[in-house]
Order: sequence, then structure tokens, then C-alpha cells
Amino acid sequence: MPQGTSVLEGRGIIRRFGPIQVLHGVDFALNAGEVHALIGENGAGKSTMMKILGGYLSPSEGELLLDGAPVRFTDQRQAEDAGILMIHQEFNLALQLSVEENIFLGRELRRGPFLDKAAMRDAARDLLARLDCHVDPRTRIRDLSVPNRQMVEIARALGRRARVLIMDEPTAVLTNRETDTLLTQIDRLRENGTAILYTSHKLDEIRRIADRVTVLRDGTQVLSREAEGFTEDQMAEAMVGRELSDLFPAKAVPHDEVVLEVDGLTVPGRVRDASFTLRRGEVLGFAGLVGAGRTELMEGIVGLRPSTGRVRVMGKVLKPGSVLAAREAGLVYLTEDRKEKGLLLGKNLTQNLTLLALDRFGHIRIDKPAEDRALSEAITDFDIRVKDRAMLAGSLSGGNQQKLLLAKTMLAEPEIVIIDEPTRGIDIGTKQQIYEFIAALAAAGKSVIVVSSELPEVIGLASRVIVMGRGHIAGELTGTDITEDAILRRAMGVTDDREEISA
Amino acid sequence: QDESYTIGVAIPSATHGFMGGLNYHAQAAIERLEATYPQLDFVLATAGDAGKMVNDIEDMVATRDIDALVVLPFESEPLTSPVQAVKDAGIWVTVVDRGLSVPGIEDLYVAGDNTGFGRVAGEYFAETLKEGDNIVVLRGIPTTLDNERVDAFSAAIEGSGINVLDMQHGNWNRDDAFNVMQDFLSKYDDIDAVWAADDDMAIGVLEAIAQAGRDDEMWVVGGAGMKEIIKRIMDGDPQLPVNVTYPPAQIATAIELTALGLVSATPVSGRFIIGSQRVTPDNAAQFYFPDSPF
Amino acid sequence: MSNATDIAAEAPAPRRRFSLHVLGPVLALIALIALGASLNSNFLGYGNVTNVLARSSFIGIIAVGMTFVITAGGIDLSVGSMAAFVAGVMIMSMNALVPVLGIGVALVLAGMGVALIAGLAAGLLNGVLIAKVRIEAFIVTLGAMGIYRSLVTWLADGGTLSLNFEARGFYRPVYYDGILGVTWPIIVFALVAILGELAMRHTPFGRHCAALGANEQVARYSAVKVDRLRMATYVVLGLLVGLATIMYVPRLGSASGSTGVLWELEAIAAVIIGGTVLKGGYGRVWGTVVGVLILSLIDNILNLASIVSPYLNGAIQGVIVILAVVLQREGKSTD
Amino acid sequence: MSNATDIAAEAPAPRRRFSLHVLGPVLALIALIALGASLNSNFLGYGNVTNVLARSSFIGIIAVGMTFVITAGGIDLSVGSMAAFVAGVMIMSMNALVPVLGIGVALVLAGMGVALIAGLAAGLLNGVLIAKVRIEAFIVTLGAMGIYRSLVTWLADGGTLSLNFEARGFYRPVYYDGILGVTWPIIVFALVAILGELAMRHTPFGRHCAALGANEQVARYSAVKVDRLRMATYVVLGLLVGLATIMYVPRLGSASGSTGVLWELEAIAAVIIGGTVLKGGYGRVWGTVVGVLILSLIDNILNLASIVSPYLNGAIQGVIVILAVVLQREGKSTD
Ligand SMILES: Nc1ncnc2c1ncn2[C@@H]1O[C@H](COP(=O)(O)OP(=O)(O)OP(=O)(O)O)[C@@H](O)[C@H]1O
Ligand SMILES: Nc1ncnc2c1ncn2[C@@H]1O[C@H](COP(=O)(O)OP(=O)(O)OP(=O)(O)O)[C@@H](O)[C@H]1O
Ligand SMILES: [Mg+2]
Ligand SMILES: [Mg+2]
Repeated sequence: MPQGTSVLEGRGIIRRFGPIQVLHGVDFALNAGEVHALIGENGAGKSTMMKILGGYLSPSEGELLLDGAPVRFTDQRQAEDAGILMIHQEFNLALQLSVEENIFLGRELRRGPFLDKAAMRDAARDLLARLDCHVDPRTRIRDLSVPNRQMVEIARALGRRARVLIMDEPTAVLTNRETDTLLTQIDRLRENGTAILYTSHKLDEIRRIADRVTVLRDGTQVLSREAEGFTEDQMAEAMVGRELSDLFPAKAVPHDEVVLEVDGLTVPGRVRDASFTLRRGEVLGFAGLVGAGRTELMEGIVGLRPSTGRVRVMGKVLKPGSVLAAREAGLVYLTEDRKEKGLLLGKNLTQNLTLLALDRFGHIRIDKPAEDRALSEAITDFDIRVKDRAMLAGSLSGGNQQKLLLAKTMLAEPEIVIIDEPTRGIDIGTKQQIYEFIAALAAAGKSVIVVSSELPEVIGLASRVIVMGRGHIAGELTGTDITEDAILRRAMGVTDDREEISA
Repeated sequence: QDESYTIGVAIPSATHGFMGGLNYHAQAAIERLEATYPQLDFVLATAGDAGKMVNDIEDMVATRDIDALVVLPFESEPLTSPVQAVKDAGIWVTVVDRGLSVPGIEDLYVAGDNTGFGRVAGEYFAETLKEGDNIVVLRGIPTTLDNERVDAFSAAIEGSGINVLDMQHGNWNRDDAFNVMQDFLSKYDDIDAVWAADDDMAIGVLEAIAQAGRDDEMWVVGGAGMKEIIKRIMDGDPQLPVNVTYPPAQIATAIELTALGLVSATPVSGRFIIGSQRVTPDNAAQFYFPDSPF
Repeated sequence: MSNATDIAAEAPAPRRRFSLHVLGPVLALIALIALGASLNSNFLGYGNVTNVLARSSFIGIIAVGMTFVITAGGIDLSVGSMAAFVAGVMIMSMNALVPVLGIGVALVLAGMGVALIAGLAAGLLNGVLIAKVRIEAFIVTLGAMGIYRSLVTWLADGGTLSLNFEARGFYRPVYYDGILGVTWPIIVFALVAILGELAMRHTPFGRHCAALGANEQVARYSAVKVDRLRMATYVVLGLLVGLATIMYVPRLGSASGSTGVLWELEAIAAVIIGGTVLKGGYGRVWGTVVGVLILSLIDNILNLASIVSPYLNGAIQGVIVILAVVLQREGKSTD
Repeated sequence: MSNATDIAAEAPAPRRRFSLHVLGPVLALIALIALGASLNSNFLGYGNVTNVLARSSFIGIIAVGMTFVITAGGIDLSVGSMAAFVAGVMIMSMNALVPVLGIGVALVLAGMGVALIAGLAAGLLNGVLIAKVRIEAFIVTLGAMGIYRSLVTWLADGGTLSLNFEARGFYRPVYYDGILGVTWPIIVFALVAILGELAMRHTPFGRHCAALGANEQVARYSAVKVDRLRMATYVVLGLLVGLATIMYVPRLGSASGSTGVLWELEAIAAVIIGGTVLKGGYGRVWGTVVGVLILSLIDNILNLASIVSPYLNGAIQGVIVILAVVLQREGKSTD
């Protein structure tokens, strides 16, 4: 498929952040009508490379060639004018603005001096429809769920008629169904001659759509080849530098003692009458389609959303509406929205790490050396790749932010931990570590609820799975009954004829 | 004597017409005196509130080693002890206009007559208006000084049967007075006269009356002798029959007397009260200073 | 701040939220009008309505510009003293030009030109310091506030700058006359408000301001020229301050150190009462207009009614301002 | 917006940023001190230094509290009139208590108690309206500003509230005396500043304030009691206003409608000059102290030198304030 000169090429790209070098001379080319996948561990430099190609960052050394001619983008606008567009790993949307306003930001359609709102609304609706996403273009972004935000982000890039489209982990927050839609769109773009740069930690996707694969490790290119015949195992090995054994550890056997009892919990407008129990040492999975209300249920349980019903931890009724009370009772929740709800991106690692469990570092005076030790431990325990301990959380790579968030949650030493989308944006090697970590927690007598949109993850980890659909608990599966098919059928309400929750 | 002296002058800043005039006269007096007496040095500080004025005085004592202080207290109460402290440090103190709350601290007191200011105006109203006539009053910024003037005014019209329809604060400000007067005009159909307590406010009041086209219906008495107003009185404007003086130049008198006391042996201590006078078309010429900014 | 409640926000049935958020200030305004009408029969008379609207126009014109600045995440504390300064410069130039141009339209036009240019220059200066030199807007405009206030006092030599008497007579109708009984300041205010509302909701400029205020990074990444845009908001505000001055000077024909004191706070308060978000990202011009009217009406009603003690006017004002915002609280929290 | 930095922020080499950001206000302060010393030999004398520090203490104590409010993403415009109101209430209570308690320590302590309670109550009221009723802080405190100012004018019947003469004599040393030549206001200010700095940097409270200001959602999800914390910042500020008043009353022995005018702007300006971010998320108390000193020194120096015209003082002040912030600009932009 590759033909003639590359549309966009980087030669000997080196990038430093202050004294720290994160790219060590990477060569990289994108051809028209080709999907080029860039894979690598968390912190390998994928996002950095993509931002350089997209004109958001300038290389410290090395040069960019556009259609064979050297270019230097002084700002991202020039790159966009040259037809280079990028979907960021972290959302790049203004929360207070509506879907349509975000999609057309910076290139509004007008009639005379005025905006042509009707045209933009229609165009936005069309773009979203192509992605099978049916949100009202007038909705504000802040009222959208994380997956829908991602769809808006994608729609925005699609709407801009790119020659080069750079996609940084677009599917990290999507479920299978939405991923399929996206991949179909990518196929279409490829046929129209768009050059696509794609990255994801879901290697099956790479297998499905990539024409070429380049592997980065620690900022150096270790491999670049045709995707033809490159198996997932080979990819994983090339990335991690070692062979991966079985992804999922053995499942722990739960004790009999019930540690969490949720009774008739209703989150107005989102979740109706959910009841379930969790036992000591159990890993309980929560599955469901996007919008099933899993997140809302969990947030209701820990007191982040107003709710009715009763939650008992170790037999004691939990004070409603108080995250602090939940934490003191040993129950913590790890959010799926890392950027808006999880981390303070403008603060350093320590301040993020200890925020949830700050009282463990002194009620009057914060014990800074202890905090420092905690950071060191977190960095080793969770394999957070930091180049400088004083760096801001926002400068960590996406996957490493997720690890920091995990470390922050675990620092509260919970008895029960609810993890919403535990491995979002995490590379395959680390994923394995996290799975082992979850299993070890359960083995140590803690209890874990895993909410995940990746079915293999739920199936591989949980000894029991609760399936949610449209705001209520649609079924429960244990042992060998836990199969993808069974989960999906319950999630879509095929075997369940209870009435829908009215919002 | 060829000994040199420093005189500190602390006055409120030029936030409205009268204070602007006062600032002007203070600066003019200082320039004049510096030219005449090379051995005199002046420190002029203007303050927007009592606290800042105390700061200024402290600075003059601590860093400029003043030999005399001329102060127009922003407010009487808060300035009393700080000025007392200055006096106790052996510095000559001249107080202008607003007396301190404890008498006898100052060596020299030069003042306008606030009670007289209200009284003279009130007397004119009582003389001119009939029983049952209606007036409205625009007061200044709520302060003791404003209270004194208004009380004296009220006392002077007491028993005359004049009906005070309303009093509101115009804050010695043209715009505020304009707005308040507009609203008075909407509210009352029959107004015979306005006491505006200050010429800045009188300007705003006149404009509001002109806009409502009710020029013939009422006249206005301001106060403090702003040059535009005095000019109009000189020209016999029927809407501005009289004015009441409250000369901003009193500060110049105070500074000059203080300087004189330092450089010569002339005894200058005591009280100088510059009474408020009624300005009429006949005597207006003698109150007209076209060069003053006020 | 802004992302406070989205989680708690129950399925924001957009209609319902809409209503309270939108109606809040309008309800407050209606309540005030009803109160005024019940207190005094002249309240709704032509004269009083004209007075209130015309005197709202200065703050109003400025507040429209302030809406853009705040929507784009900025603030401007200097507008009041800028107005005083511009008025001072305008009056001095007109006085100086009388011998050259005589009394007439040319003189007035020249004065207007000077006012607009002075406003523009002042706005540009603020804009450059904030957007290019990147100093905190609060500090730049606080400094500018002191500087202009002080300059105008200095120009007036502590007193008042008065426009040449005949020139005033000629210029005066610009405040007091109009067409079909609607006076010029009201017409200009209405035009500015309408254009502002259009600009905010129907032009890329308004949208970009909201985007800039919501998330500067996103705006930058969306190829919005962030620095220029931010500067533009201050320039527009400066121009509108010039325009407000053009309406202000013919009223009393003078400027002094006390002209325009606290206009900045009043303008900002009007913007926020109107529903614009102080931290930026969302603004509405019509709300600002309602806010300005609410503030003017409070004063008007306090003058028309006879309250216990005029000393308490400020307290009543404060309470009403807070209440006016309580009404839209529900809606506010979803922002 | 908290998420500004993540993508673009070109690795702010932390060391370099640190230095300018930190040194900015300190450099400005040193420059001012050098200027003052060169203008007048008494400038660094004991008397002047004591005067300047003591008079900075009111704004200083308040500004320390303001640092927490702003760091947590709030604002308080009411502190100046709150101080006037608290002073008024304190003076009236002390006058009323003279017959009961006589002139003595008990009376002074009672007065102090009243001031602290009044400050606390006022802060609590602001806090409840902002954190619980969820009204925009700008509006609540703007309203409160009008209300307290008006109440104190009313209590004073338009004039001045004065402390009983003997009581004043007895209370006076609290401002003018001290230990080892350091006067009480300086000691109290220093203590408040040190405690504030410790609280900001070394306690969960300070950490939580910064987290709340940086991103309220994240704070909520991290088990921070957001409403209570926000309320606490206003309560602390109210208490500190009470404390400042305790130092202020013995100085002038009176309160009136013009007491504490513009203190709010001065306090906010000091906080920002000191390097705290106006939109919240980062604050430093020592910076605020430097900011307060810079502002006091400007006034002091203007009195030392005889400037062209006192009308221009405001302009010079404005320019220096802007310059003081320009110095830390480099650092600022990376926050
Ligand atoms: N602004 C920055 N300042 C300092 N270091 C940075 C900055 N941005 C990225 N880095 C560092 O550069 C390295 C590469 O980050 P990058 O985001 O490119 O990784 P990635 O391959 O995209 O990882 P992930 O799979 O987790 O998204 C990381 O170590 C990261 O900490
Ligand atoms: N912040 C929000 N504001 C308004 N609506 C939201 C918000 N977050 C989610 N929703 C809506 O709530 C519903 C359920 O949320 P959500 O999609 O998070 O459920 P979920 O079961 O946790 O699925 P997932 O976690 O896979 O996204 C969806 O319809 C979504 O659009
Ligand atoms: Mg990445
Ligand atoms: Mg979810």
C-alpha cells in the first residue's frame, strides 16, 4: 500500500523536557492511505512523538518533513492548516461549551458575520451519527459521560477533513461496540487516502487495523515493520522486552464474611433499587454497557452522589453523603475520570498521592519525610515511571497517571476498594501487574469491586459478576457461567423483561 | 534667624470640589512660602481616610523631623490621640477646620464655621419662603460635619412652617446629586426650593431641574462658593439667589500663620474662625476667584 | 469551581434547569418593578423611566464590554477611573479646540473622536500588559485604576474640569434629547446591548471568548489566537468606556477625581447578577442588561420610597443584590 | 482551570522557575527598601520601621486570612467594611460595659471577645451563604460590603463611634506598647503570619485549600469535606478581621463609615503581589506578607520624598504595584 513519498515524516526526533530526554532520535513516516500504529509501554514517548508530529510540541532536535519538504510548525495552527489533526489522549474539550461549539471551535461556519448555528448543529449531528453516537449537539460537554466525550473528540477531528489524522489512545475509554464503530470509520478514512497514526494499548485493535507497526521503548524505536503476521504476543514482547506469561492470575477464593451490604440503593434518575453484597477476599466484577449506571451506583455507595437506600460496611450503616465517612469505614472508590476527578494535574506527585489519606500523615503537621517515603514506595510498588520526583502529575504519561491514581487510592489502606476502569490507558505489561495486585489484595483478605468495560478483564478477574443494564441490576453470574455472551445478553436486557428505569 | 524649619501639612485628598479647592490653596500657599522663606521646607500629604492620615503624620514625625504640623483632620475622633502625640513630642500643631475631640491640644485653630454654614443657609430659607412651602435637602457624605451642618440648618428653619419633604445623601458629588434630584422631581410635584449643602451637588441639582423643565418653579442654594456658582450669582441668576461661603482658602491662612509663627516672633496661637457669609448678587464679586480650580 | 456539581447534578433535564437560570434575574427585575410601582405612582411614568434608563446607560455600555472580558476569563477594575480620565481628556481637548473649530458639530465630533481614541488606547494598554506581558489582570487593572484616577485629579488640579460653556450648550442635547421621545443614551445603550448580544451568541468572537474563559489550552489547541482575542476583549471594553464617556460628558459637562468612582464594581456586579460566570467560560449580554437595570432600580426605588434611615440604603442594596442572585442559584450550580 | 498545564506546559524546569517566582516579590521589596533608605536617612530608623510594620498589621492580618480564601478559589470583598462594623460593635459594647466592668483589663478583654465573636459571626455568615446556599462569593461579599458599611454608618448615626475616653487611655498601649521595643501589633502580625505560613504549608488544612482551589471535583473525590472547608476559610478570615480590629481600635479609638475603606482591595492586591494565584489552587502566606509590606512601603516612601504633585501619588503607587508583579511574571505563567 505505501506509495511515493510520505505525507508526514519525522527524522531523528529528539525531545527533552528540561534536562530529561524522552525521545532519543526517532524516525517515523506516515503514508497516505495507511494506518501506522505506534505502540509501547506507558511513558515510552508515544504521546510526545504524536504531539511533535501534530505540531503541538516542537522537537528539541531533528526535523519534520511535510510531503518531503522540511517544515517547522511554530504553532499548532500551522499544522492544522496543513491538514494535520490530532485526537489527544487527554480530552481537549471545553467543559462549559456545548458539543457543537466544541466540534467547530476555531473554524465556525458562518453566514456573513454571523454563525450559522443551524448548519453547524446539523453537521455535528451527522458527524456524531457516523460514530453511532446520538447526543444532542446542544448538550454541554460537562453533562456527558466519559465515553461520549471521547466520541465528541473523535467527531471533531473527523469533521476537519484531515490529510493526516493522529489518534492517541482513542479507544481507551470506549467499549467494544463504540470501538467497532470507530474502527469502521478509520477504515473509511484510510480508503479515502488519509494517513493515520494510531496508538492503543489494546493490541487486538492494532492487529485489526494497522498496516504498519512501530514499537517504542524508552524513547527509542526498537522495531518498525509491516503489521502482516505480527502477533499480539510478539507485539507485547517487543514492547515490554520480555515474554508475557498468562495475563490473569488465579482467582482468589472469598471468605464467607460479608463486608459490604448494599440495600435498595437508588440514585435519583440514574440507578434504581440496587442491592448486592460483597464478601471478604472477593473480587466482584461489574459489567454493563456504557451508560448502564455502574459508575453512578458506585458513586452513590461511597457518598459522592445523593442517594437513598442503605449501605452497610462490616455490618455498620454508613453515613450517607460523606466520602470521608466511607473512607474511615475502609471503603474507597477510584474514579474513572482521572483528569477531572482523580488527579490535581497542576500539583506534584506527593501532593496527589497523599491527598486522600492525608490524615495518616499527621492531623496537625504533615510529616513530609513520611510523605516522601510513601512516594518512593508507590513508585516501586506501582512501577510509576517518573523521571523527576518533583514533576507535576500532569506531566506524567497517561498510563503513569493511572498508576499514580491507583497508588493514591491504595494509600488509604482500604478494606474494600471499588476500582472503576482499573486499566484505562495502561500498557499490557503493567496491566498484568495490576491484575496481580488485585488478586493479591483479595488474597490478603481485602475485597475488591472491579467496574470495567473490558469484558475479558471482568471475566478474568472476578469470581462473581454483576451485570447492570439501564440503571438496575440485571443479573448475576458466578464461576463458569461468566462468559462474554451471558454478560452481554443480560446487559442488553435480552433475558430480562423488567421495566426500564424512568429518568 | 537662619535656622531652617520643616512644616508638615496633612489634608484629605481631593475627592470632591471643596477638597479640591483646599488642595489647591494648600499647594499654592506652600509654593508661595517656599519662595519667600528659603529656610522653610514643607511636606504635604493627602489622605483618603483617617488611618492613612495618621500614617502620614507618623511618617512626618519619624522621618522628616517636622517642627510644625498643619492638619485638617479627616475625622475628629481618630485623629485626636495621634495629634496629641505629635504635640507631646514638642511640635507646633495647627488644626484646621474640623476640631479635635479634645479641646486645647492645638496651638492654633483656624476653621470655617460648619454650624454657621447650615444656619446662614437656613436663615435665608426661613426669610424667603412662606409657611407651607416645600423644600428638599441633599446632604453630603455621612459624617459628623455633615450632621452639624444639617442640624444647624434644621434649627434655623424650625418654626418657619417650611416643609422638608425629603433628605438624601448626594455625597458631595455631582452625579449622585443629579440622580437623587431626578428622583425627587419624579416623586414630588411641588418643590419650592432646594438646599444642596455644597456647590458640586448644586450643579447636579440644577441640571436635573433643567431637564425636568421646572426651572421656574424652584431655586437652589448650594454652599462653599464654587467659582461657577459665584459667577452665576454675580450675573443675577434667579435660580441661584444666594450662596454661603466656606472658604477652602482657610488652609492657606493656617499654613501662612504657622510659617509666620516659626520664622518670626509674631504670636500666632489662638483661634481663627472664618465665619460663613451669605453671598448675594451684591457682594458676590469679592468672593470670585477665577484662577482657583474650585 | 465550575465543575462543582456536575456529578451531583441529576440528569439535567435541560428544560427545567434552563428556566430558573434564565428567569432568575428577570424575576428579580420584575419584582423590583412591581415594588417600585406600588411605592410610587410616578415610578412607571415616562419621566422616571427615561431617567432611570438614561442614567443606567453609562454603566450599562461599560458592563456590556465587561461581559466579554469576564466571559473570556479576565477582569477589569480600571473602567471607572478610565471613564473619568477619558472624560477629562475629552473635555480638555474640546476646550482647546474651541478656538480652532468653533462651537459646532465639528467640535463635538472631534471630542467624540478623542474619547474613542483615548478609550481604545487605554484598553489596548491594559490588553497588552495582560495578554502579551502576561501580568495578572487583577493587578494590571488595579494599577491602572490608581493611575487614571490620579491622572485625572492632576489634570483637573484637584478640582473639576469643565467643558467650555457654549460648547456644553451645544453638546447637551446628546444626553437630553433623542428621537421619538427616546433619549440618545437609551438608544445607544440599546444598540450596544443588541450588538453585544449578537456578538456573544452569534459570532465566532463571542464563542471564542467563552472557549478562552472555559479552558485556555483548548482554545489555543483549537487554533484560536488566544493572546489577540484576550487583548481584543480589553480593547472593546476600552472603546465602550470611550462611548460611555461620550454619553456622560454632555450630562454635567464636567469631570473630576470623583467621576466614575466604583463604576467598576457596579459593572462587574451587573455582569454577575446577569448570570455570567465570574471565572469565565459563560456569559450573556442580555443578563448583564438586566443586572444593570436591577442595580439602577434599587437606587431609584430607595430614593422614591422613604426608608427608615438613608444610612441603611447600602444595606438594603446589598440584601437585594444577594437576593437577585439567590433566585438563579439553582441554575447556577450546574455550570 | 486546573487542567491548563498538562499538555502544553513545556517542562517547566522546576529550579529556574522557582527562583524568579520566589524572588520576584522579595526583589521588589528590597528595591523599595533601598530606595527608601537612599531618600531619607531616618527611613531605616527604629521609629519609622516600627511605624510601618505596626500600621501594616491590620491589612497584614486580614491578608493572611485572605490568602486562604483565595487559595481555596474564593474571594472576599467585605473585609474592609466588616472591620469597620466589628470595630463599631466592639466600641459600642465596651462603652456599654464601662459602667458594669469599670475601666480595666476585664473591659478590654470583653471588648476583644466581642470583636472576635463578631468577626467569627460575620465570616460564618459569608461562609454559609457561599458554601451552603451556593451563591457566588463575589456577590455575597459585595452585598455584605454594602451591608456592613451601611450598618456602621447607621450605628454611628452618620458620624463617628468613639470609645469612652478613659477606656481608650487604658486600651491604647495595645497598639503603642510592646515587649523589648517590638510593639504588639507587630508581634501579633508576625505570629499570625508564622502560623499562617505553617498552616498553609505544613497542615492538611492548607493542602486541602490548595486542592479545593485547584479542582473542587478532585478534592471531593479525595474525601475532602469541600463545603465545610470552604466555609472554614471564610470563618478564619472573619476571625482574623476581628483580630485586626482588636489591634486597630486602640490606635484611633473610633470607627465610622469611612473606617477600613478599600482594605479589601489592598488585602487582595497584597495576596496577589505575593504570588498567590487569583483563581485559586496555589497560595503562599509569606508572599502575602511581602506584598503587604510592599504596599505599606510605597505610601511611606511617597511621604519621604516630595513628589511633583501629591495628586500623582496614586499613579506612582499603581506603577509600582504593576512593576512588583512584572518581576515574578516569568514564574507566574507556568502556574
Ligand atoms: N510536560 C512534560 N514535562 C516533563 N516530562 C514530561 C512531560 N510530558 C511528558 N513527559 C515525560 O515524557 C515521557 C513520555 O511520555 P508520553 O506521554 O509520551 O508517554 P506515552 O508513551 O504516551 O505513555 P502512555 O502510554 O502512558 O500514554 C514520560 O516519562 C513523561 O513523564
Ligand atoms: N457527569 C455527568 N453528567 C451528566 N450525565 C452523566 C454524567 N456522567 C454520566 N452521565 C450519564 O449517565 C449515564 C450513565 O453513566 P455512565 O456512562 O458513566 O455509566 P456506566 O455504567 O458507569 O458506564 P461507563 O462507566 O462505562 O461509562 C449515561 O447516560 C451518561 O450519559
Ligand atoms: Mg500517551
Ligand atoms: Mg462508568
